[in-house]
Amino acid sequence: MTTAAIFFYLFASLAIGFSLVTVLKKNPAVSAFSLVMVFFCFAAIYAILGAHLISALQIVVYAGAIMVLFIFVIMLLNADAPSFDFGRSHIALRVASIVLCAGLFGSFVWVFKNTALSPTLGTFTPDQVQSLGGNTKVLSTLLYTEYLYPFEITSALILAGIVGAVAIAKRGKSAKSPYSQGEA
Amino acid sequence: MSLINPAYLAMSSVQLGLLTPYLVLFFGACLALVLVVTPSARPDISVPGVMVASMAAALVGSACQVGAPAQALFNGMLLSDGFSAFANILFLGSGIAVTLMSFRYLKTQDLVFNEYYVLIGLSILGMMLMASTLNLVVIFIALELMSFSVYCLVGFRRADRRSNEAAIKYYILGSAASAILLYGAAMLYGSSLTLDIGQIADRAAQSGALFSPLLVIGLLCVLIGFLFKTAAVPFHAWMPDVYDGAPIPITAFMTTGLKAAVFLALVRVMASVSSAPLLTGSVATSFHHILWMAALLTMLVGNLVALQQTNLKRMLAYSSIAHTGYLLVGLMAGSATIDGYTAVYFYVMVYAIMNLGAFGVLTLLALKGDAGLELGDLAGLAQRRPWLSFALAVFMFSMAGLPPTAGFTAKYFLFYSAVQSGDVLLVVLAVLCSAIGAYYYLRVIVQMYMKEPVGQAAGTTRFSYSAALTLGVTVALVFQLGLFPSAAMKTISDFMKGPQPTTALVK
Amino acid sequence: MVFLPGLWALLGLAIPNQNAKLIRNWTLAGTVATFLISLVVYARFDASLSSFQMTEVVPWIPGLGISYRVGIDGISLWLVMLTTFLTPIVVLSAFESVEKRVKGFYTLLLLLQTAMLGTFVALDAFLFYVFWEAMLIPMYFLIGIWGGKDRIYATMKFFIYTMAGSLLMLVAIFYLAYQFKLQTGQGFSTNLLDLYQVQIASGGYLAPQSLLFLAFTLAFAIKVPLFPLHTWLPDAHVQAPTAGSVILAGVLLKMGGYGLIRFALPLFPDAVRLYQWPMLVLGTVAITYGALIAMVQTDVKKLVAYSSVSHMGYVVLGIFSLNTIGVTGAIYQMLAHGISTSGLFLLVGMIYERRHTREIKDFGGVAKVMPLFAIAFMIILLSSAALPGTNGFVGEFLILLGLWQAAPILAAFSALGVIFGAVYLLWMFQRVMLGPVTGAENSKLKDLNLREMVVLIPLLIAVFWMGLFPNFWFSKMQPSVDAALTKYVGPAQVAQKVSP
Amino acid sequence: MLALIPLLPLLGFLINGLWYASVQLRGGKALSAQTSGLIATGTIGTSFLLGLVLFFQLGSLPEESRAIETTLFSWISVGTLNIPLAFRLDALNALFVLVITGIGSLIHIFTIGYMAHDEAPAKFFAYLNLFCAFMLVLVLGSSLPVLFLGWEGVGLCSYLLISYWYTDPDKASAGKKAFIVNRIGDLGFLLGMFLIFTTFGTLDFAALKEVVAQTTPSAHIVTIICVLLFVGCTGKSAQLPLFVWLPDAMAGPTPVSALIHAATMVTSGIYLVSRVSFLYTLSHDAMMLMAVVGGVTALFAATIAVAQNDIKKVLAYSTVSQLGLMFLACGVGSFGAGIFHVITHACFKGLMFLGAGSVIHGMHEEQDIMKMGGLRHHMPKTFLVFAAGWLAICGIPPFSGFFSKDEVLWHAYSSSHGGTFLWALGALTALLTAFYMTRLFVLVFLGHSRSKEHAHESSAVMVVPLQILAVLATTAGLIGIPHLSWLGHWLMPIVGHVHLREGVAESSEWVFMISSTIVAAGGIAAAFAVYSNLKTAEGLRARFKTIHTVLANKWYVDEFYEALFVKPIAAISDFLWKFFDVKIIDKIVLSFGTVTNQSGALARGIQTGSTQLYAFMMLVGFVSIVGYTLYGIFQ
Amino acid sequence: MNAGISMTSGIVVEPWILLSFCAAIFFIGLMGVLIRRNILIIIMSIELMLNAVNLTFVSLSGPLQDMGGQMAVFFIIVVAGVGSAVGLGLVIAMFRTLRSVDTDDIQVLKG
Repeated sequence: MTTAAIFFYLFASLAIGFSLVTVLKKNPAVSAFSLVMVFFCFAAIYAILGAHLISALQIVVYAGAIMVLFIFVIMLLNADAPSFDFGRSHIALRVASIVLCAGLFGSFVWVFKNTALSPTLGTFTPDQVQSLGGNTKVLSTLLYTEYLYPFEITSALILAGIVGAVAIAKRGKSAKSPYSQGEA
Repeated sequence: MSLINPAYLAMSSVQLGLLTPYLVLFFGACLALVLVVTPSARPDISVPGVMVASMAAALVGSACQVGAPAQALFNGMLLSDGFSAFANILFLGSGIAVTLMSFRYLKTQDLVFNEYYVLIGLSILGMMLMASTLNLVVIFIALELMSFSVYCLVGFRRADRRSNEAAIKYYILGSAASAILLYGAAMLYGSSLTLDIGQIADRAAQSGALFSPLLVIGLLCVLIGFLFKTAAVPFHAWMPDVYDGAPIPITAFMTTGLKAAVFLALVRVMASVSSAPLLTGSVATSFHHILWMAALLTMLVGNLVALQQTNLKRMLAYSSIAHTGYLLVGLMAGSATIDGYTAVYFYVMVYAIMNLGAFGVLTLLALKGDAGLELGDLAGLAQRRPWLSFALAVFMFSMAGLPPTAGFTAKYFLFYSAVQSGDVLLVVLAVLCSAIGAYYYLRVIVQMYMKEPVGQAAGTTRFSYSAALTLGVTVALVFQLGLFPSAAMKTISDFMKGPQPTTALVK
Repeated sequence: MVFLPGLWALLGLAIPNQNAKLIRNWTLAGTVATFLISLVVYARFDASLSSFQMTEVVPWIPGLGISYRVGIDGISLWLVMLTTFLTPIVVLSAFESVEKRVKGFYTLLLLLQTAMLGTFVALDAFLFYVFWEAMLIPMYFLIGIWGGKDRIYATMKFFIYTMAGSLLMLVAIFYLAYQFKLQTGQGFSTNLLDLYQVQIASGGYLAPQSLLFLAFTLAFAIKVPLFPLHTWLPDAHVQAPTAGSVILAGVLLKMGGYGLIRFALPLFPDAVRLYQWPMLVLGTVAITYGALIAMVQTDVKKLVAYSSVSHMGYVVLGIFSLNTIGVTGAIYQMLAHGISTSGLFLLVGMIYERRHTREIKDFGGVAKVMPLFAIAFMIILLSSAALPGTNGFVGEFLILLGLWQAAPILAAFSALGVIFGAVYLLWMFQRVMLGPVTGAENSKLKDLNLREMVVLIPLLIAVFWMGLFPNFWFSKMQPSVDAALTKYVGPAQVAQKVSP
Repeated sequence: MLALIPLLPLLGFLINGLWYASVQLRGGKALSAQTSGLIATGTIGTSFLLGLVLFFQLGSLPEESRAIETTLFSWISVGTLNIPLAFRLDALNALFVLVITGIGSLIHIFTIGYMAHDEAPAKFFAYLNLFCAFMLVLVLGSSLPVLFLGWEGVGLCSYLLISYWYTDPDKASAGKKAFIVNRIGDLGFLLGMFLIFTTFGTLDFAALKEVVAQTTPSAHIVTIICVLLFVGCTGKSAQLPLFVWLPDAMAGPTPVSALIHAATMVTSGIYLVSRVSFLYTLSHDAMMLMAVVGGVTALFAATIAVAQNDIKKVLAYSTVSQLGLMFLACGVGSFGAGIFHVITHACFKGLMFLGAGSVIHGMHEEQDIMKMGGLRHHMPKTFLVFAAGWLAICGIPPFSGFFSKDEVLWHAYSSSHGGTFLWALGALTALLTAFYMTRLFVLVFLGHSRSKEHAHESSAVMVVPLQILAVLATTAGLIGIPHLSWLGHWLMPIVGHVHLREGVAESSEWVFMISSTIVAAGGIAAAFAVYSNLKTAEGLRARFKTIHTVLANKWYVDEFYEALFVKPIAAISDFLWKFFDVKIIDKIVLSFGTVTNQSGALARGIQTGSTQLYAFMMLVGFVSIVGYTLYGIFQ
Repeated sequence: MNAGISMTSGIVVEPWILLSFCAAIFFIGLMGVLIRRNILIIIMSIELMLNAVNLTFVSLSGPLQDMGGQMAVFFIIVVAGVGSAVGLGLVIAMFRTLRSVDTDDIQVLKG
């Protein structure tokens, strides 16, 4: 086992632990912080796997932007009080959910273990990537060439997200006035 | 080896032309957004005006593409073919109709926030993109573009807890389903090195040995994602609640545009999957069984529960589930028949038209606060609003599948193709389900025509020309397609040069 | 011709709602015109041909082999005539009884006529189905809007029952069209003549052919209605307005029998032979059962409704005796029943308009105050009871004779219906019409007026005309009946195999 | 010309009927009894004259081809079935035609007087004419279906005429009963007809006769045919077990009883069996059945008649009894004797009914003989003619009844189908007949008046027909004097000979003639002995109280049928409707709806609104889809 | 698993282990959606699921020697970001009317 593998296992177990905390903890704020931890672990794993750009994005976008949003909302809604929703759930439903999820997980693992990945391989061997200027450069180039199209439509997605989120979340003003001015 | 493949960047003027509908719509939306945020005169008229204009322009653009040779743009991520032209026309048409019928509705409901129209436009853009690609990443992005817009539109009655509830439910479940779909995409990627379903199929056709459990699970996850969006049982539960809580025009939009988009995308995917020997042996059988059961359950649950409803919107929601079931029957049959999925396309189109019409009437009937849509509110409507009742009756008969309406011919083609695929038992069950369906559709008519009016009920809204136009066109189309479907059928099959399956999904 | 009433209805829509009189006259003119056209059709009909005549073919959905293909033969000719004959009568009969939403009523009536005519002349299975189902819609409204107290229940039951039954037929049509394609390699076809050539595996009670037969027969049996699928009928009849009942009994029920002859017999010879006995037994049961139940009814209309069950049982028997005499008798019985039961419903309607009750016990001695009504009632009643010389006799006689050749025991049993028929009809007549005049309302009843006489007289003439000169009808239908039976043993052979 | 015979009364019907209807429609003056009666009588009378002409024409033809045929049009023609609406006059039905039109005319004339005060005589005459038309169709029809047309037609007219005074519920019921009981018989007729068609391929009498002669049909089938047809006859001719309608039919106006229920319609059964006698002679069993049923009915009805008090009921049971005798004759193969008796019976029973009508008319609608008496003083003419009828039916020579009854009894004994038992039945019947007829006669005409009503003699228009009939009743027997019988020769080609039993000498007929006269005289004497003094009668009744009650209540046959058929069928029907149809069949149908609805409610129950539950459903779907597929792979 | 893939080509751990790890996170997220009532936590769970998918893509990218997977992750991250923005917007709107972020409180629509 290489050092990288050791680190992988370390971060993987941390990630699993924190994600369990995220899911199981009563207090949303605690969950949010655990989630940040999960994101960090993921970033580390990305790095271990050689996906440096993704790793960076993970930290910037997820841990930086999305989590801030979460915590902001948690604070805004004053919803950080421990929620006792946990106990109210039907125990049978909960157990069944867990069992079924576990079952699915098991079968997925079985599949992963007993299956072959694509027999044809791509051209981006690590050496190749290195020779083309590294992970970041390759990705960036691809983004603006081969993946230009999804990149462009992502812009529409973001636009829609902004318009939608604003329209929904902005303070309801007197709907009587038809001449509303959006804040976006 | 160079990273930059010039082919990715070069784009002929023809190809640019093919992009016109998308671009027009996108920039129309942007323009409308500008109008929303800048203090301009009467944005409540100009914004929808711009949106309708751009949608109409896009529609014309799409229509111009009919007959043009199929093209793959952006490394195959955007397929411009008859299929996408057909889909675009359908989405844009329903978008225009929804916009028109929303106009009066938003006024009566005190909901004049003009972002509404922009969101509809963007959502349609998402639909168009989704139906014209086989790339899973693009599908995902387009799907989310469409979904995010619709989440917001569903929750647009912000002060109404029902609307909030619907939006949240839809968001939670929808996102989970998207995640599953995406997970499936990841697994497909792992088993075939590509995110393009068309390429997966091509590779399978070349090597013939792409089969792996990973691929199967990936396909299943993708399928589940789609089944969720089309509200097939057991992934249907969100739909009634969301339809119920959403503003009526948005419900109309969802039953028509959104449903059509998801289904057409699913058809494209399934057609592609089944055109190659991807699924063989026991897996193919399992897939067949799964779809079979899903179709049956969907029809059953949809019809049975619709029978219980007294709220019109909810009833139509369940009926929409039932129609998903019929469509699944057609989907299964499509791969085995010569005419392929033409029957499904036709059904999708007809279904969109009927629903637009039916919801158009409901929009006009809705009182303030979306109240007044219980069945009983329709009592004696025929005497107060004869034309409106007539229109609704036509749509109900059409949905029940009675001649001489389009619903009948559509259903006929669908089942016809299913019989050809040899699945007579399923068709028999399907027609029995549609007999159940007739009952609740007829109840609406009973209320309108055979009951005496009780007190102050629905149908007091003023008439709006835009809505009248929508209704008139849809009624005419329902009859036109019911009586003379062959022209439309022929057009559709002329459109479809793309995903023409050659081999059966099963066997 | 088929669409004339429909077009007429659309034109009629232009008449303002308030002008009920004009609407009525307009509709009457339209239906009379249709009748006149059908007379022209009759005149042009060549009785010597067994094939379909005056066919019109317009490609409709070529991709699926569907075309608008209509034509008539000796069987449909008469049913078309029956339809066109009854509709003006119905229109006229409703002049005074329908007060609310007059325009809607007549528009629907005309649309209904279009659908009915279409059903009878369709030579394309798909087209047939279209008309078959389309017919339900106007009928649904007629019962649902202008019907009695429980009209909604009745109309829903009618609609769903009929529709559920016929949907399986739709599947069977698909299957046949597909089989045609497989067997001939010519593409789909729902042309009836093409479908006749399709060979379908037969053998057991659940062989494909049998299943297809059952799918078709279910639809038709519900319409006929054959025991035990008859329960929609009493409800629908009782709740329907008079015009609805008349059309329902006079024409709609005939479609079941017509369908059996047109589809079930030529398409599925083996299955028909296989199921001949069960069908015959059901028909026999229907006759006796319907008659017995009619006997104890307290509502005149319900009584007539159950009598329809009984009478239409004969039609099934005639058809499934599978010989010329039986099938001819069945067609004739359909026509005769169309006339006599329509007459009964009209009469019941007339008295209902006067007294607003249909309970037998509310009447008594009506003959005294309404002698003309009594005469008309008596004649129609006798026709219904199959008195020789009236139309009812010819049909039942031929059916029983044909059935005797196929199954003497059943013929004996079903002939019991002749007795029971007399019992319930005369008993009803006695209770309603005879005896001392009871109650003040009854003594004030007015006799028939001129309009009502005009409504009834054509029927009365038809009763005797059909009873005394049936050959007038037979001569035109004979070649067609023979053609319909070509897949079965000839009548001569049937005659020989009988020995009790 | 032949066709005119039935068509003329039909014309009369149309004139009277339409006149009546138009009066109802527009108001105005109703036709008087005279006018309408004249129309009706005119038509039927003309028919009679035509009948006479044709009869003589027929007589002038050679014996083998003694038939006149006319085809109106082809009635029903389908496949191998071809039924023309045709009439064929031959030796057999020529007699019937004469009886129907002749006696019919007389009764029509009588009716003019009888119905003079009715409110709608035109209707009545229309019915009468219609009846005559149908009756003529019945006898003239050249094939079974045409016969059946008349057969049912007369049944209808019988119904209409019995319930002519329909405002009386009993009379209306009586008509209905007649029609329905007849229908039961008709069922047998129909089935017999079907069997004939399937066996012989034709329904035309002449053709049938040829086919039967050429082929040798299985005796089995012939027996079934004959029995089925005989069932029809028992209905129409009021034999056991279907005789019950006839006594009730007396509810109709008396001319109706005379015409329909004595002279003509009820004899159509005899006509039918004679018509197809060539079939009956092939089946010994059927003949035997007919003879026994006839004999038993004769005796049975005679016993009932003894204890009846209603003048018309007595005559009705007498009619049943006499019809029994006719069937007895036919059953022993002596169709000629049967027809002979039909003719004489038509004369004297028609006479007696009309006489009774005259009495009733004179007594102001009183029908109970116990309330009459001594009418010979008040109604001398009626008394005289009634006496002629009385003697005829009792069988006193030389009145007509003597000859015909004697021939019946003789053949009952002597025929190869006959025997002592059958003779004994007949003789006993004759005894009883003489007894109860004398009883009637004594109670009505002799003794003292027991009524407060003041009887009066009827008008000439009623009496003259009576007198004519009386002459006929007295003399009609002459056409059939034994050994010189013109009738026997006349009918021979159609009904054939009577084959005597071995060991019976023809000469012994004289013995039977004498003995039957003695029997009749005995009956008369006994009745005189009992009823000339009513006290004796009372004493006897008291002594045989049980028997009298049983007889007065007609052996409880009606009650028996009520309990055995009417009530159970009504109960079954009620059960079928209220339980089977509504609770089972309809429930099953509706249960589809209910089950659908219930399962809908069940499925709806899942839709709780809980997001988690929805997600869980998705998970279940996820698991089952993946699990199912993996299971497939794993396999 | 593919035997041809060696450590030298960038494989840190066996792909199936990586994938199983992702699956674990994915199902933990799914479980969160299923058993939690707090909508914020549910949204976080969804983020977990998406992250698991991301990692799946990345971990497949290496053995397959392809950049497509990593590109996909790029877009997924963006979509996830927008998605949570929309979701949180909806939560805020809901909180305004309901004063709650609990799924038990959104059970008005049912049946």
